[in-house]
Amino acid sequence: MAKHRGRGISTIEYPTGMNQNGDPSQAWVKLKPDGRVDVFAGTVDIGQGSRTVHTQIVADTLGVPYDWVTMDNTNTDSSPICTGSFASRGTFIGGNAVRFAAEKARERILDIASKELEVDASDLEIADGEVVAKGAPQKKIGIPDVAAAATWTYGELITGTGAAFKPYAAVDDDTGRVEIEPHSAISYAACVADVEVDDETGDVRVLRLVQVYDVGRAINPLLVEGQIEGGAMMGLGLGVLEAAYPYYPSVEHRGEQYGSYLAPSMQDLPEFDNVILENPSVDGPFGAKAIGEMANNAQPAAICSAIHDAVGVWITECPATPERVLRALDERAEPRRDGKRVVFDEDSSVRGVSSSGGRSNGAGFQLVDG
Amino acid sequence: MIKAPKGGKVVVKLTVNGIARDVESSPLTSLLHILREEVGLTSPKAGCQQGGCGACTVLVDGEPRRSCVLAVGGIDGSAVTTVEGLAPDGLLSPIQAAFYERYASQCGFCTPGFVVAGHALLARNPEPSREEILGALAGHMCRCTGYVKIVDAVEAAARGEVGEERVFPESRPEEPEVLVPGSPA
Amino acid sequence: MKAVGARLPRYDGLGHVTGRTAYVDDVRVAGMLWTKALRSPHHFAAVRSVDTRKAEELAGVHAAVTHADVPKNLYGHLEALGVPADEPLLADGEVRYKGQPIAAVAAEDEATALAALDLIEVEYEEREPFFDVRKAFDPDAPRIHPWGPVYPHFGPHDHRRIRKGDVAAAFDRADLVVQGVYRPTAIEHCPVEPQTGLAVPEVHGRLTIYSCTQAMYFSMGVVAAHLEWPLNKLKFVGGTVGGGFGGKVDTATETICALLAIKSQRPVKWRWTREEEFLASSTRAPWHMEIADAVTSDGWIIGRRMLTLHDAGAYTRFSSYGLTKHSFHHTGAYTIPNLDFNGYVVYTNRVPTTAMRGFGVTSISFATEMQMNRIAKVLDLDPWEVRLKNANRVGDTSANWVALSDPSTVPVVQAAAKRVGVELKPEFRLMTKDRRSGDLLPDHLVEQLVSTDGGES
Amino acid sequence: MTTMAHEAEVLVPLSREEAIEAFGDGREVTVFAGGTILMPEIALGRLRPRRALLLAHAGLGDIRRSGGTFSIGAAVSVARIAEEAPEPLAALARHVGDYEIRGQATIGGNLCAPAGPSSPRGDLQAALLALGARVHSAGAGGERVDPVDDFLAAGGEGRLVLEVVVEEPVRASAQALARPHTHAYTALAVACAETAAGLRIAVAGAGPRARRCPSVEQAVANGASAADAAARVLDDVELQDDALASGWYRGKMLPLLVDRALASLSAGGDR
Repeated sequence: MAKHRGRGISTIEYPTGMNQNGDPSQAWVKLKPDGRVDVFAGTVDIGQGSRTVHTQIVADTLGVPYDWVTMDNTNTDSSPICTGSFASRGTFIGGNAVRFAAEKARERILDIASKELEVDASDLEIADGEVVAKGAPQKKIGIPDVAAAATWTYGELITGTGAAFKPYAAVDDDTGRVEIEPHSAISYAACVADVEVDDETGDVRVLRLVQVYDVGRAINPLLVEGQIEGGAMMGLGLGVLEAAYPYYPSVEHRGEQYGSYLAPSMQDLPEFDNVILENPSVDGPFGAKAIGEMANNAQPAAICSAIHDAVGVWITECPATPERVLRALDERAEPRRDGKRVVFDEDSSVRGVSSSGGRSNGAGFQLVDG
Repeated sequence: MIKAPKGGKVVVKLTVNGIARDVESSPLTSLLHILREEVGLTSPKAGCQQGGCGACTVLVDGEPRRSCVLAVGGIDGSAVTTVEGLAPDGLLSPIQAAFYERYASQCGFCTPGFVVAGHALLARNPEPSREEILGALAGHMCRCTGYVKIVDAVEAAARGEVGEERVFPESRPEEPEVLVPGSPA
Repeated sequence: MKAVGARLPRYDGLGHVTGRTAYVDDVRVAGMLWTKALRSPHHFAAVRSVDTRKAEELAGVHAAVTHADVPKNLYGHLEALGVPADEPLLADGEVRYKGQPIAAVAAEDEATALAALDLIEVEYEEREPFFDVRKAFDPDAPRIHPWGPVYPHFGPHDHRRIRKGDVAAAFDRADLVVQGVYRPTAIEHCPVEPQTGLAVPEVHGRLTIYSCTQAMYFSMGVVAAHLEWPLNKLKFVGGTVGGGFGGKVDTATETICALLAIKSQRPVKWRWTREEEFLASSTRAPWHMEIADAVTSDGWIIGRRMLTLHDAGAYTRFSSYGLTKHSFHHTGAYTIPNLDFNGYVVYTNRVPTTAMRGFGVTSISFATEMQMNRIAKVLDLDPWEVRLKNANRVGDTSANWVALSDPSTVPVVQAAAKRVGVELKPEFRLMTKDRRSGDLLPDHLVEQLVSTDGGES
Repeated sequence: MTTMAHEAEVLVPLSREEAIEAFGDGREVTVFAGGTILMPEIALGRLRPRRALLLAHAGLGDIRRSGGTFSIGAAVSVARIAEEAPEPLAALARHVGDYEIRGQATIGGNLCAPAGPSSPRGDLQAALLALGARVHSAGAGGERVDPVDDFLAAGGEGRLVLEVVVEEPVRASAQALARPHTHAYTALAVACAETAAGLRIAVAGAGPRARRCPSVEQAVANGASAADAAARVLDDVELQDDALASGWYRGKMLPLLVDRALASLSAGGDR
């Protein structure tokens, strides 16, 4: 009767953007007469920080200070379409929309500046809110003056619109084959979980999570860490705590309050070690891929494998509740060996549970061993 | 004995963020409802109305309380403090500053409850251990941050490691819009 | 100073810590009514009649709606993608899960709205419910969905399938076949902000809808479809949401608020209780996955057969989308050249499932990674090495024949090993993600390369 | 006829006497102490009291101590119990809910708590049973003092709890099964107390109501080993499934917790 330590690992990949694409995001950018920037995009900030990330992307694309930029994502009258904040698409697709819009506005800024400086637009660059002639730093004009000139001299609005879109990827229903990439990018991650298992109570404590994420480019590392940590706690809940149906497939005894639905609390907090790898994407904003959704995918398998490492039982039905761990320790089930087949978890398979072996009058499931 | 006849109301005296108020209400009405719908302070959130998430937490006579399960008739004469009342206008309390600087807030919905509870913790225990922080805030639900940066922020505030965001910088013209970011109104 | 790459605080962070950020529930509009919904007490039942007259007569009640008030009641989230509609906004003739909305009322306050629900008369005829996806085709399984036990609209098939390479040959060649069953369960999204909507009638017949949706245009499309309205009659206001995690891709409150606002000509708010969130809101889907892998004794995975049962709950919502995404990623971060995948969306009498963080892939990440660790154990090999060996490489093709341009499986595994002080053998420590060659291009991996690389490799 | 929460007649007594008078025979009276259990029921419209009694200002919030005797007012908060009450009461109080809830919930409310819909309630009841607490209550027939065993058996119907009296035990110990999560509930609680009346052991959370464990007490009296005595606990309780744990798991854990509690007791008990 003791507590046992164990370690488990997992590696995952996750796509950016709606599966099979076809999910537009659009934006528009305009300059106020003093050069300050308004951005209109419909991307919803659900806490992931798209407002912050989009503001950073626009600031650097235009070459103006971050706090010159105002982000308006508040309504559908002023904002063009954004398919939504899901499918880990906010930074890549929503970010590309505001980036493209800012690039167009940047071209207009250079056009006006080139008239004011009498320098060809292609010989101009923008930094820190100023348009400067390449190789002639004394020849420059502030973007506030460019915007003023546009407004009061040329009677123009400096603006730009952007639309990020990848066409729908049809799938062959017979083979699942697609002809074009059904996503915008793919992010990768690896997770190492250290756990402690009490073989008397079956209680599992996650002690440490070491996680490596390739996010392409971290537009804001602080926000990326926020996704890694927040996602990991959700993955921990998935792995050891949470169940909407505690006796699934039964619907009995559902928790109707936080007291009886076991969402992770501060007291479940393991030690964290986050590593961000930057392997830039080709066409994401500043090389970004995505992080949001995948952040809760790696932990359950790492944790359940760590449980096996600790006490030698495979928990393959999540969450690994104390009861499931204790039952597994009682049963100590071994796989059935049949020739070269090594068959685990037979009792919970379709064949093991269904009265018809998953088939009736012609129709039915195609079993993996059938 | 205070009596509210069938369907009747009584006057409950509260001092909310330093301002004395006579609230006319059934004594059974929750403090959360009074603050949100009568007083017009929307920082306490109706996250669960079961006393379970902490998003409605406010200070009652200095102690953090779940305003959703607190019948207003039971706190007659009390002083109530919400996150709006933690610091003078334009200033942030250390715990607010730490939450802002350390990214202890993502969607922000749970933040006022955490901030108020953290503020109370530091008031009664200026140098809490990590265990004491977990013990004091464990009843607060945050689904976004994974709590890591929340604990960091409380520890930082306790150590006084907070920067100039304690004052809203005047140098930033967009700042007033930051005060009501993405306000649907 | 460059903004990109900087650890800048949140744009809206000061609003959050001062309590000034305004969420839907914080919007104040004069004359606002509160909504409550009558929900099914049964998992599965015929609804013989719904009578809201007494409720509408209760003092303080301004409007009640049932399916009869909805111009287009039956709706499918994926109709645009050719997925037929199967879910009513308000139950019509039958309820297929406990908590399904049947009618809704708008009243001066929540207590009055709740009291009004008691006055709605509904005649039910209970039916035997169904809950275990594995028994969907059993002869005695109750029929609960007009489409049958499973979603039948994957082109000509009643399941999503992946066919790649020659799986039979791979299983013949295999030294071992490792087979397991993986069942991650349903969880709640649990954002601290519950589903909340507010519909405000404007002049010229417009509606302003304050919404906590994760997708304003998507939800505006849902409301417009139910109302059969053009988009210019609607204005969605949102963009600031108290957590979503996928659950707020459902358009849970907006349409019913709109119907009640139109009927009462008053602003109408619906804020779900936490109990509704836990018992009546959509969940992450429970999954049942059976994997059989053909492996060689030196740790190559040369073929995979897989059966996935996706417990959709009572209606389709995004399930067929999620299962297709699941099928595209069912080899995880590895290259397995011979595949036979069959996935089914199975109906049960539980709350409809919906998108949640990692939709369709969280399940396969669990199954694949547990399977990888089991394979390593059965073969007595190092789980790090088995991963690196089978890792996606530049030029490899995915389950659906997409050439992978720049997969990072190798670098992330190496970085994780380094971080926890695991000494990899030189050939694995020095391995790159680059195009396969030499020992890392065994016969069984040639064809999946060639067929997309015009014979380059 | 449909009534609504805000239609209730609400009485806020300002003294013990007023509370007793206002409660009367208790018919159709709903008593609010901390409100942590009843206020959500009102918000959900499931509780629509005709008459409500708020105890907050009724002067029932004191702990009076004379020698080894603690008289704990019904409205004393669980937080104060955790600080000031004798073991095993204090130990179990520390497991209740979370910081804010402990500050609001009261011993009277915990004593009268009905079984929760999806998780146990009233985890202090085990400690009160172990301590042989006496419950002072008012209602039809006037004031009364009952052993907590009888009070719980009767379910507290028609009684207004005024105070709970416990004697400081010679030795005491407690064990609780709690999985950390937001707003945690105790899935299973065991309390042991050795008083002048002898050793009493009780369990909360195993079934709908807290229970004494006579079989275990008997076994200990007969000199059985802690492990053997603990195994008998399953004769004393009915095990239930709920959202937190199954009856099967509770059955596995209960002897373990009783064993640990007895072991800790013989080692001198909790301090």
